Amino acid sequence: MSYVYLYALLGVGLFVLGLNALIVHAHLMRKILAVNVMSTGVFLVLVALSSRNEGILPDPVPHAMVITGIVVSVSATALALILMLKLNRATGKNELPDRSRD
Amino acid sequence: MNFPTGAGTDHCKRMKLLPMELILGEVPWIVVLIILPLTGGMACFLFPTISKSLGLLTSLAVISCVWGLGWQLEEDGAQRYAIGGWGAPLGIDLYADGLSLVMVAVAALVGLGISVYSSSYFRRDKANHFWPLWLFLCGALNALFLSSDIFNLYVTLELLGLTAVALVALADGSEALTSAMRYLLINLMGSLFYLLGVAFLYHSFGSLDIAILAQRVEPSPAVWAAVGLISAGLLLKTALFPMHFWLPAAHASAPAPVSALLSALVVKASFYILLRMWLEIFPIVGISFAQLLGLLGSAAVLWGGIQALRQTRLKLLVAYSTVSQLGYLFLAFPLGMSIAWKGALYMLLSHAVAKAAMFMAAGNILAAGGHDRIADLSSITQRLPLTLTAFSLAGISIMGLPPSGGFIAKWLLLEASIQSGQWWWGAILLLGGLLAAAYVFRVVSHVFTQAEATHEAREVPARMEWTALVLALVVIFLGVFASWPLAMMEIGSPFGGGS
Amino acid sequence: MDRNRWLLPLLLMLFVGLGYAVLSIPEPVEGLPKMLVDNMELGGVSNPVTAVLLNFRGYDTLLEMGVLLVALLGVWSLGGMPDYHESSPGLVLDIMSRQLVPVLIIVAGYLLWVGADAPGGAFQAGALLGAAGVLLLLCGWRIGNKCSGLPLRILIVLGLGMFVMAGTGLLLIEGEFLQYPPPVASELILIIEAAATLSIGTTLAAMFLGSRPGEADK
Amino acid sequence: MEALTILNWALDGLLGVSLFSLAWLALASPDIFKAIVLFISFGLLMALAWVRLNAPDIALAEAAIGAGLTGALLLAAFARLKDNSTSVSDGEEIKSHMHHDSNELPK
Repeated sequence: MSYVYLYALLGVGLFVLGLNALIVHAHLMRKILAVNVMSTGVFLVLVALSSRNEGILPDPVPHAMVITGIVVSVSATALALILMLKLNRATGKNELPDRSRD
Repeated sequence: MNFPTGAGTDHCKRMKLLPMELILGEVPWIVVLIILPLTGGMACFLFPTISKSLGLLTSLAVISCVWGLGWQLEEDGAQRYAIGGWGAPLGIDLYADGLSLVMVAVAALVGLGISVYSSSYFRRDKANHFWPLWLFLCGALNALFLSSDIFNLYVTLELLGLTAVALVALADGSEALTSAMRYLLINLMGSLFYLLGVAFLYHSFGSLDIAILAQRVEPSPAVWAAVGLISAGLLLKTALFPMHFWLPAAHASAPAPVSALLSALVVKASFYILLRMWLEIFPIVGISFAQLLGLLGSAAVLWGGIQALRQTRLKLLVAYSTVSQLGYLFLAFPLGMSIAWKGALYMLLSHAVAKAAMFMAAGNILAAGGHDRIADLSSITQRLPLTLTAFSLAGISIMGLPPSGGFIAKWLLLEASIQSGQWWWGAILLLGGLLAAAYVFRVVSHVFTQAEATHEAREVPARMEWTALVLALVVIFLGVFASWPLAMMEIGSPFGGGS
Repeated sequence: MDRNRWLLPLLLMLFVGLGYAVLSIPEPVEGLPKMLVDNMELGGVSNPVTAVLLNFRGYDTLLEMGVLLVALLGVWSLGGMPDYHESSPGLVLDIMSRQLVPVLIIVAGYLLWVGADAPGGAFQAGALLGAAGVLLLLCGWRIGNKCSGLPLRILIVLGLGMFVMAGTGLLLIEGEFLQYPPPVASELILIIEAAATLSIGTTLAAMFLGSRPGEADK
Repeated sequence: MEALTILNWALDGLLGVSLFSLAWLALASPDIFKAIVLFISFGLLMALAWVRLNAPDIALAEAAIGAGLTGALLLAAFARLKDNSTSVSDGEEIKSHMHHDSNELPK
């Protein structure tokens, strides 16, 4: 049952890819995309490991957790986008000013 | 140990229950504590015209619920409530013991102060947005302190983060928006680290409940990864030293009551989860990680104190003082004795109340003088005697001088560090106290100068000054009557028995 | 930039560490699914995911409806978004949306109903309603001024409000918060899911609009 | 039966590689609009991955919310972002906006 571990590793890869993009890129829209990719990676790990024991139906608890997580991440993204637009109207830039290690 | 309230006397017999005890005993206060703020928030959202009175009413009702819960816990010890009647591995459990009771009590007490303060702080249109968000934040805090399911903690953390960001962004101005944006990104990053840790723990041991995980956990690479991820996520949200860069800007640029609730409550929520995890699931982690946390804590104490000394604006000084005071909480990890945990919890308790009073005082000064540059505060401080008394009383607790809660906490931590032979943590405590004395006195010294009071300072509503003073007096009360809160912490022995 | 020089190896190390941890996850001693299967008939619905989402872990979903409501509160408190440009919708968009919106609403209703025993449920149906709302907003449709006040707010709060009311009602009757009595569980869950679908759809459409209807750009 | 497992492995590998490369391109593409479109296609392909992991509920949720609504929000925000910068009257703003776009590549 190792195709499950393939997807779990893919999830960890997406998590690290998103983390890298979140730290490296300055543009706020890209940071929001990076957060979404990170959350998709975490959900992939959650669901992939839930169907490890073949045969009986996959464990539904992670599935419920991921659906809750998807709705939470869409609401966080909506708030982040509106905050970015307000910030753009207020400062004219769409980056956080002093890009100390954020 | 008798609870010095009339109702909870030891020898009340079960048969002839007074009606009051009947009511107090039967009502599931643990659920009411979570549902009440949520309904209050919805009501404020539906009827914005009466949102102020609804908010105050809900804060008062939450205080009485905490009283009811305290009475119940005093009667029959730690309480576990299965939501939906399904029990731990399947459903979600709420768990209340001494530790969560103290946290909920602090949230309710400081929450009442913040509600009274902000009832006269916000103008009409801002108030319509403030009250629903604030009550949802209250509900998220109570849900977080009472839950014993690690995924449920993720959802409450997210609810807390979103409300806190929306409240910081209430203050218009590019500085507040920038810090709100950075705070939101940091929050989301921390929550995702925490969620990945939860995924590892769940798939290793098949359960999400803390109590069940505590029995099943044994060291394995997945558990080490989960410990690292969860600690990294929560330390990011608690703004421990290397990851504190987002806190000063967010806490200083937010409106005064919001920065009070951020410093007093929101930052402590992720520390509470780390403490709960550490006591139950992570004891297998070993000493090295605890020493690291202790080192980071002492670095936070020193760095925060030095930075606070160098600030030119009052709210930034108070925000850096939060960074430094949070360091004390982490000194308890390497000590690991039950006195040390009680000391850290008492420090958390008194810092929450003192810092809320300090930020309210800073808000009053800002409201009166229009600016908070420390250099020329003297003209404003002449006109605000109550606010400056509140600031200095709270400063006494931040410094850790005798009649205040801060002193009791530092005393417990000092005792633990001497008993366990790691005296250097005690040295950090004293050094931090000196730094705190320096930056508090730097502000208070402006009171003694004879600068003439400028005439154009605006009038500060009396309610805002009195709330700051009452909270500061509560900190002094915590110093004098220390036995009662310490007994409250003991219920359900969250820190393991022993001294 | 020097900062990126040591960032890449650090992240690669993180990836290898987490990857090794994932691969070495021990088999859980006794799977939760076994317990779940035994309680499934008490759950009221036969689709295991909906049962977990609304019955066994209903408290999570209650808080998560709170997160959705709070996000909308935050979006409205930031407010002042320029109203989505009022350009008259193109002919294609207008005709297509006239065909598509009714279909979306019917499919949402079907997803809500089928959620009890097949993949579907409140969130997927709510998302489809939200998509229908977005299509309408793109065509320049705006909610009438007279019902953009309290009625809209009631519709938004409906999901969380229904959940809390059901929970407290059951608390008074059954003695446990959110404990559905087995005989009537599936009907109760359907009512709560319907309310949740309505409020999720409205909330997602309102978040797309960006600012409270009526005061578009002060 | 041997052929089926090889086919399974090939399909999983293909899906995994394309998902990772889509995410990589979405996060590293110089133009913001292209990044958003790539992210939406990543969301849709993700729905396929959920079906492969026999999680149909999540596939529906991901397609409807993850790709659909999040994509709509991103595109609306991008359109408003463009309106913001062009609606500011003075030319300097437009020039600086162009300047921002040109040095988008991570330094």
